[in-house]
Amino acid sequence: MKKSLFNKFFRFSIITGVLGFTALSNSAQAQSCSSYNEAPMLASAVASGALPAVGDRVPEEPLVVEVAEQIGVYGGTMVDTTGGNRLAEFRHFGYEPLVRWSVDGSEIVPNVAKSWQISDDATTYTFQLRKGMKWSDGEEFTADDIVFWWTYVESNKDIQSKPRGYMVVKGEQATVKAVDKHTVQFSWSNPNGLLLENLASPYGVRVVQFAEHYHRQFIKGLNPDGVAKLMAADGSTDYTQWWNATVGSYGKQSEYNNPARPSVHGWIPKEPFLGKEQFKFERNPYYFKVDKACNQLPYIDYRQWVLAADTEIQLAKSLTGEVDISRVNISTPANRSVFFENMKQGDYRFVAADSADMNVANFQFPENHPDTFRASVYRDKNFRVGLSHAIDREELIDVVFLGQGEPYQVAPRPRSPFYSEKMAKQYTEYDPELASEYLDKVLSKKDSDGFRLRPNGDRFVVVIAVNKDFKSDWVDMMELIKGYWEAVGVETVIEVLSDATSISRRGAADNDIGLWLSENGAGRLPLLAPNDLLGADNDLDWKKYHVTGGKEGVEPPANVKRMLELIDQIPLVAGAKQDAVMGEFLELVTDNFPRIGIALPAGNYRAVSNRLRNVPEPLMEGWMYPGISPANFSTFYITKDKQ
Amino acid sequence: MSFSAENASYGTLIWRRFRRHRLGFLGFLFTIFIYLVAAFTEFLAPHSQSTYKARDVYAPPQSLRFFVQDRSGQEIFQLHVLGYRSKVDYDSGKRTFVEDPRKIIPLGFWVRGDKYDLWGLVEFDRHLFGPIKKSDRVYFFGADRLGRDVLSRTIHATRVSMTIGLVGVALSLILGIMIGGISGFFGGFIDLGIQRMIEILQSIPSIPLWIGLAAAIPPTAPPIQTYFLITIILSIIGWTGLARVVRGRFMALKDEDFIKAARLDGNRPMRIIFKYMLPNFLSHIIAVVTLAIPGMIIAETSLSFLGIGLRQPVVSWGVLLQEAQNLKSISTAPWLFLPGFAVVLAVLSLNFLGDGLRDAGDPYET
Amino acid sequence: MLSFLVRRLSLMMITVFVITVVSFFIIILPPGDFVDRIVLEANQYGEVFEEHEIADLRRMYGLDQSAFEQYLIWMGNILFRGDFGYSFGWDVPVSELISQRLGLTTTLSIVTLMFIWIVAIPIGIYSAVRKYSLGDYAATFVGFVGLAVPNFLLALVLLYISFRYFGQSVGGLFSPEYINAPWSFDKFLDLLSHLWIPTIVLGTAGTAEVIRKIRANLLDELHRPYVLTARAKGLTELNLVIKYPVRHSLNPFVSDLNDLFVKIISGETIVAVVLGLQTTGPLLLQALKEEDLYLASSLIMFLSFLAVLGTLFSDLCLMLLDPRIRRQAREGEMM
Amino acid sequence: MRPDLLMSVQGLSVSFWEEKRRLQALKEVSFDIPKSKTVCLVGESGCGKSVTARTLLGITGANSKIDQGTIHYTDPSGTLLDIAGLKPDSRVLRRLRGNDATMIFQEPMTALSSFYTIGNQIVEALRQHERVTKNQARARAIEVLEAVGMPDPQTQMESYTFELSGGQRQRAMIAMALMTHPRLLIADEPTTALDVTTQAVILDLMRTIQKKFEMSILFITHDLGVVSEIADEVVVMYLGEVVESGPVEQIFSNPRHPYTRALISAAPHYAGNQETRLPVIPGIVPSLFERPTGCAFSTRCQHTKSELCNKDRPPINLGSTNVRCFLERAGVPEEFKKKGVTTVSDKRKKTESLANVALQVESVSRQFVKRTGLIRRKEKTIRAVTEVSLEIKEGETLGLVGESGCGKTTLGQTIAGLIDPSDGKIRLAIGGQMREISNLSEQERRNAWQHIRFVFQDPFASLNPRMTVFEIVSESLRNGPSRIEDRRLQQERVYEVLERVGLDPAQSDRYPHAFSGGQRQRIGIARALAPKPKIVIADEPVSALDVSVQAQILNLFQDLQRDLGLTYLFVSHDLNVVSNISDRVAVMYAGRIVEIAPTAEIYSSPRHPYTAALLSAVLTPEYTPNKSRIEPLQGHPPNPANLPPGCSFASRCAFASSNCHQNSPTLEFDDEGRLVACHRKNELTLSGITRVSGNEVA
Repeated sequence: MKKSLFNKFFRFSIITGVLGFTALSNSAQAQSCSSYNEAPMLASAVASGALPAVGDRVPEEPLVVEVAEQIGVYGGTMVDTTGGNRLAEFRHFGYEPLVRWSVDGSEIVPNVAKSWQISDDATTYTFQLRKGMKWSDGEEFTADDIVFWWTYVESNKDIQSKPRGYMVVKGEQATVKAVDKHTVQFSWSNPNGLLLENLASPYGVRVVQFAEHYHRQFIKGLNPDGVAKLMAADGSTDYTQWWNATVGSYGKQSEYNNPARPSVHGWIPKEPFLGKEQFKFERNPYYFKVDKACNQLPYIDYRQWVLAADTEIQLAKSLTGEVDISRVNISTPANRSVFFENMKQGDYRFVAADSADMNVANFQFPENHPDTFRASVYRDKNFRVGLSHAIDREELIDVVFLGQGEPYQVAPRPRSPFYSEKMAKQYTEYDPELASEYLDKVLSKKDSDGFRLRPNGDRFVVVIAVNKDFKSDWVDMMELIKGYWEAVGVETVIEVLSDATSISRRGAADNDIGLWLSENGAGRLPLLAPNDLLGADNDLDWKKYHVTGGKEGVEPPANVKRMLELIDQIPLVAGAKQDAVMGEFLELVTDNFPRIGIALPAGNYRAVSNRLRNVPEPLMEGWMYPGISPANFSTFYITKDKQ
Repeated sequence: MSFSAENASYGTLIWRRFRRHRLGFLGFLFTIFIYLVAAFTEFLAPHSQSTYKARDVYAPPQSLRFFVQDRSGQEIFQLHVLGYRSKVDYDSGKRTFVEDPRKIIPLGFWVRGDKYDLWGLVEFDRHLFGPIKKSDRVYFFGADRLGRDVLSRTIHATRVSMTIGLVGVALSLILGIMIGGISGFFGGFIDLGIQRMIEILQSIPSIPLWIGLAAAIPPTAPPIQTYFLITIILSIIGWTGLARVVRGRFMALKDEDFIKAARLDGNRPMRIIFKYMLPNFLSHIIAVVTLAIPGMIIAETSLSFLGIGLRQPVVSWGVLLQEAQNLKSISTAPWLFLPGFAVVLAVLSLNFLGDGLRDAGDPYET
Repeated sequence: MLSFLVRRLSLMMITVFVITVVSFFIIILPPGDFVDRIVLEANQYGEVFEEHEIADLRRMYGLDQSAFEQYLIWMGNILFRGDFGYSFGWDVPVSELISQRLGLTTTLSIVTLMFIWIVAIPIGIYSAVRKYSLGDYAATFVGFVGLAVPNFLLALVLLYISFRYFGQSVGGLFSPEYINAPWSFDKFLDLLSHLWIPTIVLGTAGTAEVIRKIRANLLDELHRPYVLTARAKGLTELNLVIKYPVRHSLNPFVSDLNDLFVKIISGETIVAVVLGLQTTGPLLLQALKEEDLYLASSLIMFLSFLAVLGTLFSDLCLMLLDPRIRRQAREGEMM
Repeated sequence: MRPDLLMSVQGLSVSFWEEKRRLQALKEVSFDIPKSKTVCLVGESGCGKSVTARTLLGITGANSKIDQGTIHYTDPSGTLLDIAGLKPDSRVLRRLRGNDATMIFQEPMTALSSFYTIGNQIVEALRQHERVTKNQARARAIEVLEAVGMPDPQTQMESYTFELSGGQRQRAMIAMALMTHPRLLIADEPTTALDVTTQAVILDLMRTIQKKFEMSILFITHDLGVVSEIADEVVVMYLGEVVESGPVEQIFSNPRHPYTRALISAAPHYAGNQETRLPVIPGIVPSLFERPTGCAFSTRCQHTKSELCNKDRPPINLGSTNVRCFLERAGVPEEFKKKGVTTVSDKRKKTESLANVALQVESVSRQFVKRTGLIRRKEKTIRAVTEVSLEIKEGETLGLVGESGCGKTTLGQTIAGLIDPSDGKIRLAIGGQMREISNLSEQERRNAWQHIRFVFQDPFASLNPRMTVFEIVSESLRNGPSRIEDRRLQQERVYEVLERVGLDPAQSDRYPHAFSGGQRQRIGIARALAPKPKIVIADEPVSALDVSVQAQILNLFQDLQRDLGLTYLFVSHDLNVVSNISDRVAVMYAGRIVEIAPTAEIYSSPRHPYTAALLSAVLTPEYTPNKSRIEPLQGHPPNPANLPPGCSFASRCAFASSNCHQNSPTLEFDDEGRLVACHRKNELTLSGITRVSGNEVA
């Protein structure tokens, strides 16, 4: 068993090891085009000379993108809804990082960078950019733009106090330099084993979002007088506030709001849109991607967003077919029936969308709970195993998840290179008697109603807080689980919270068993958040001990100590070494069984309008894999008759 | 004008007038009925509020049938419903239900079912009406997303919803009478101040108030405490109207001759308030209060809609409607809206009752 | 008269000011602040903020200051610069967000008010004049049913019917092609065609109330001596009822107008959320839920200003309607 | 129909439906309205006067029905109509109503809408019936307003009711009724709500316009004084029936029906001798649901012959008057044969001399301050009572008269302690000592209150509907130094006092609503008497009561004083009532007492011009042909918020000199030792009630 797991990791590490070279050969293909086609809507601008010819707009080595179905046709408007503020959905057009996830999330492939090299010790990353690639205003995109970003934005204390963690290794900030006009190099003195994964995540997008020629004017250090004037015009006194409101770095909506801002995205706004009820983006004539038939992408002329904050309105708009791809939050198993009912009228189809998550939810046990007896119970693996066996996962999946999914623990998904059957399936069979046996080892005393007691004779009660605003089906799930657990003598109280009230519970030391998401289970994603496999998120005592080297916190048991060390190891190594570390870590986790899982998420889908083609199936949902944006929106097209 | 019974007290006269107000009286009967249901929920509901059956998720309502064939093929009287055969179809996202004529679920009165503590006192397992076999389920209002009986849940919710109105109004009333009374009795600057305060409270849109206050409820509060806090929130907003009414009445009564006479009889202010003033606008207040209860019930549903009302596992009509408040329910399980009829019925009854009481309130008016 | 207006307006300002203070502190009453909200929201879709990023955000939004300071800054900017602050959630100045939506809210509220009047006043009059007739009972019953059905339920059902059976585009007060179009007659017509559902939903409860009020008031007035006088003059019953008792009975109704208006504005929030209308309601709800401090405060300020304005309006109407009140106002005897 | 008649009502019966019960309001009512004459409908409330009037115009409402009878009427074109046969909303009747026959009402304040200018409402009356332009209608309205003596009609067209005085409102109302040159004017108690002086003006006006417009007037009133003043023909109604009708002189000089006689004799009036006890009609008008069989009046008639009157309805007896009574068949009593009506039955016995002062009011003033303006800084002082001083001796009755708004009620309530005086002192004789009772602490005041008690005007509003009679009366026995703790003794006292005021103690567990107005006023009196007070302040205690009941209560007041040695301050606007009960009378005007004197002196020789004016306007229930008319007092009292300098009465006074307009006179003794507040008190000779009734007082 142990061996096979290792084998798998080994095989996978070979593939990743040669990734860089694969990318190189990928870009070579593009040379075969002698000329490019462009969207008809641009023709007149080109004819009038307002726009250079397509050959001058596309880089010398454009990214050739595979289409999911067939070569598309130009034109049309794709419609989406937006919740308004906090535009997480702008991933849907804004996923253009230096390197990106492949559509199925299994590997990292070139995007803005056409190729890269990683030093053997994983301390130096060198990226080759595309010659002749242009910003949306026609200026050339060069390595200096990335250096500019690093120097004046990401590590600029006027804008943020520290750069994002993946650019910092053991407290050392990256050195970013332009090797030549089209080569940029990131380096540290220690290895940064997860840089590529981070660059492909939503946090990587920021690297290619600042055009030096344009953004210089907003940097206080480079243009003090100009900035002062601009701020005065806006009536601002605080530079940070002003920057974030008018320019915006990562996470601020303002970064998309300015039509004058150069960008590398497929579609760009033509006017400020924040706060508007409906707005449109237009194709970027300088977009750097083409299809195999030498057509400049994207196919679709316009992207339109309609404000719909309420989920029922979003749903209604999808049901009427106003929207081309239903949003993730309404595309739930529960809503499948209503989508199905209205399918004819709405003229859409279901496209399966795999989750990248490990589980629908997990229970985490605060093993350092201030109540020492409670802590001792939670540290006892028998307790966790007992509770796990007590859950009738089949019934639960049937009732709450419409029969979709399979009993599963918190473990990498089946298609992930880190998958292990033992880790995924242990203790999932429903067996109340076995459960009682395990629990008897921890809490043997029971009262007349069959509830387990503390040594002092009080009932042992577990409290599970559920945020109904976040996952309403968790409330339903908990109602069933309460029944299961009480059937084996563990009294369970459900505390239903809202978004507002759950905030006050965050990080409280006396929080009881936690219930939260299990994300990052697909492909190599488990590497990015190994912490999520340990005990309770809020339970910081062991981690504190580990981080401070024993000055603070509580000394963890040996196996936990080892796991924490391994977590630290993962980003510091690369390739096969990294996989080996991960392998050892996962085995320890499997053995320790710190979290209880419920089921592997399944049955997700999106309702996609029938006029929208080239949508790959299955799509994939996730955050570090910022589903569904790696699905190549630029290759989507709208059938000619429905434009 | 003459009166048929000269010894009749004021209350008797009101009752007599009220009896003649047909809609009001009908409302009265229904209100009593609803509060009786609230008192005996566990007994009246065929199932408990949380009993679920996985196979019956979203089972549509069953209809009551009367005759079955016995072995000889003869029709005999037996109340029953037909059980379902169900099948999950992933593509349509639905469980389809077909009545199975062979699955006869006999029903009866005074049957054994889920155990409950009647008023927290006696453990009991009899139900007024339900399946004779304890393991059977009957869904006159269909089943919800966990396979729970909507009818039973509606009946269980009656208690919370109806008492929340009552308690909320009672709280508003206490506040309203105290503050309105102070305002009206003392007048002057106190009155001016209180009037301004009321004006300000009434000008603030109620939703921010609700949200602000509801979010301040500690999440650890047990359901019963949450329930009371919610009623307090409702009454914090509700008292202003009552206070105005009370103040108006106080102001008007203060100048009445019989109040002056009471002062001349040497009565102290407190006695004047409680012996003279309060009884004289009590009937009016009762009417206003009755009319305020439906407002509270609706407000409770609104709070639930906003997601700041009562929380599961407490069931109220608001909670049930909030669960149903989505397109999926309308489109594929419309029976989830049946609790809405309970709301409509209750609100209608209370309104008619209040109207009748108000009309009857002053027996000297012709 | 002028002194009356000056007096009223200054009182209004004080009221609105007090409301801003009260509401500001109500908004920050719930635990946590805007940054907590976005961190939570981010966590929910898997995003994790680093500690320093959270601190940066808090500093950027000025949330590291005390509530009192935050209020003073906000109020100060309004008073001295006419600047209502910046919406955290939307990343745009509050004034930009509010301006258009406030217009829609006002329009919707006024149209609803009109609807209520147009429907309720004739029915109320009919119910009073034909007391205890079949029509009276029917009107009362239908009115009460309107009162009894929770708004959000009615809104959802109408929404479903409109898109399922009439194929109408869902959400919003304009068809997509008119949303960003400049105002035109066609746009106005388009607005009207979208207004009917929210108007009906918002209007039902109010209609029942107004019917009841008008009926009760009118029943009182129908037996007043001046009605007899008018009858003795030989006026036809219809003319007489409309000229005298109806006009008299409007008085208490008009003085309650503002309550109705405030109720509509409050009720509008829920209806707009369900129907996806871009009015102030959903904006406010969202702002409150995520503690978008300045947006929520400014919205409440504007809405309560509207409400107070409504009071003034109803008082002015009352003056227009009732010469006695007009005289009191002229002589400065009225608050 | 006779050609001299405008309208003839024959056998008219009208019934109402009330809460599913049928209620006969009119029973076979017959009378005629001759052309250009005034017909008075007289009777107590509930006798069907107003119903009769409204039936004539078809405005009785949807729940009424004409059961039988005819109302014949010749319209201007000469067609004979039967109004009783027309539908109320028929065009014919509507064209008649408000056009050919118009109506004015008792209370112009409520009978006119306060929402429209009076001009609007007057013009409407014309434009409803004639096609005229707005301007024409306006011109005509101004013309008519001028004719009814409205000052400055141009401007007043734009006023609202609340901006006019009571007299002006009634003028406007009359003007409205005259717009269409009606041939019949129905006036429903048009002067009842007015002060005496205004009443005189309005009656005068109605006489004038009747001549000018050659109208018939159907005048409804309960006041026989008014009848004697204005009627040509009189129709006496009782319980929906006409009991007697005939020419005015016959009705007064030779009434044939016991009810008519009783009404005339029960009306109090000054007859040169105040020590009179009024003859009374026992009981009250029964409810329409309890109409007696036989003669309607039989239950209250002193001459009822049970075998006769209780069985059959008496037929109409024609004669000098038409009367519905069996008396003439049964034998007319002796007194009926005398001319006129005996008004005094029993001499009042005054006890010993009036020596000790019971109450002293020294220079009491009361102002109310109203704040107005932008920041409530402007103050408006309403001077309700100004520097009033008076004394009442033990066992004495001081009558306090004046027109509405003169401050008499405020004064009464101030003395009673309901209102604090702004200035001055009030002393009460307690235990032989004068003790100040103003400005006391709450506790002390509660103690003082048992010595000085108050009887309210409105017998309905002054009793707590939620308490039984026993509770109401015993309330004062619970408090104060002489409270009775023992429940038995308390009950004894309550029963005693109830018996004393003529109520059955057995009914003391009933609620006020079970009693009639008169009985309720008795309860109010019992409540006042319960703690054995020395002084009773009665604020208009009989003004809300019918004539017959009023007499009962006035007699009760007199009996109580005689038996218990009470001291009264009797506040009233009705000089007839005051004359009947008072030993002395104080006349108030604009917050001040202008004259104080023994009753006989004040009535026969007033010293203040205002007193004289008041007296001249007093109407007595006697018919005197060719009465000498005194010019009625014009204008109205000054606004207490804005009193003119000098004598407040100067603006209306026929004798005012320039001094009067500058200096305010004080209440001082004149040369004859009379207390008068007038600069010219020693120069004027004024006349009081000099007319001596043709029917000598027994």
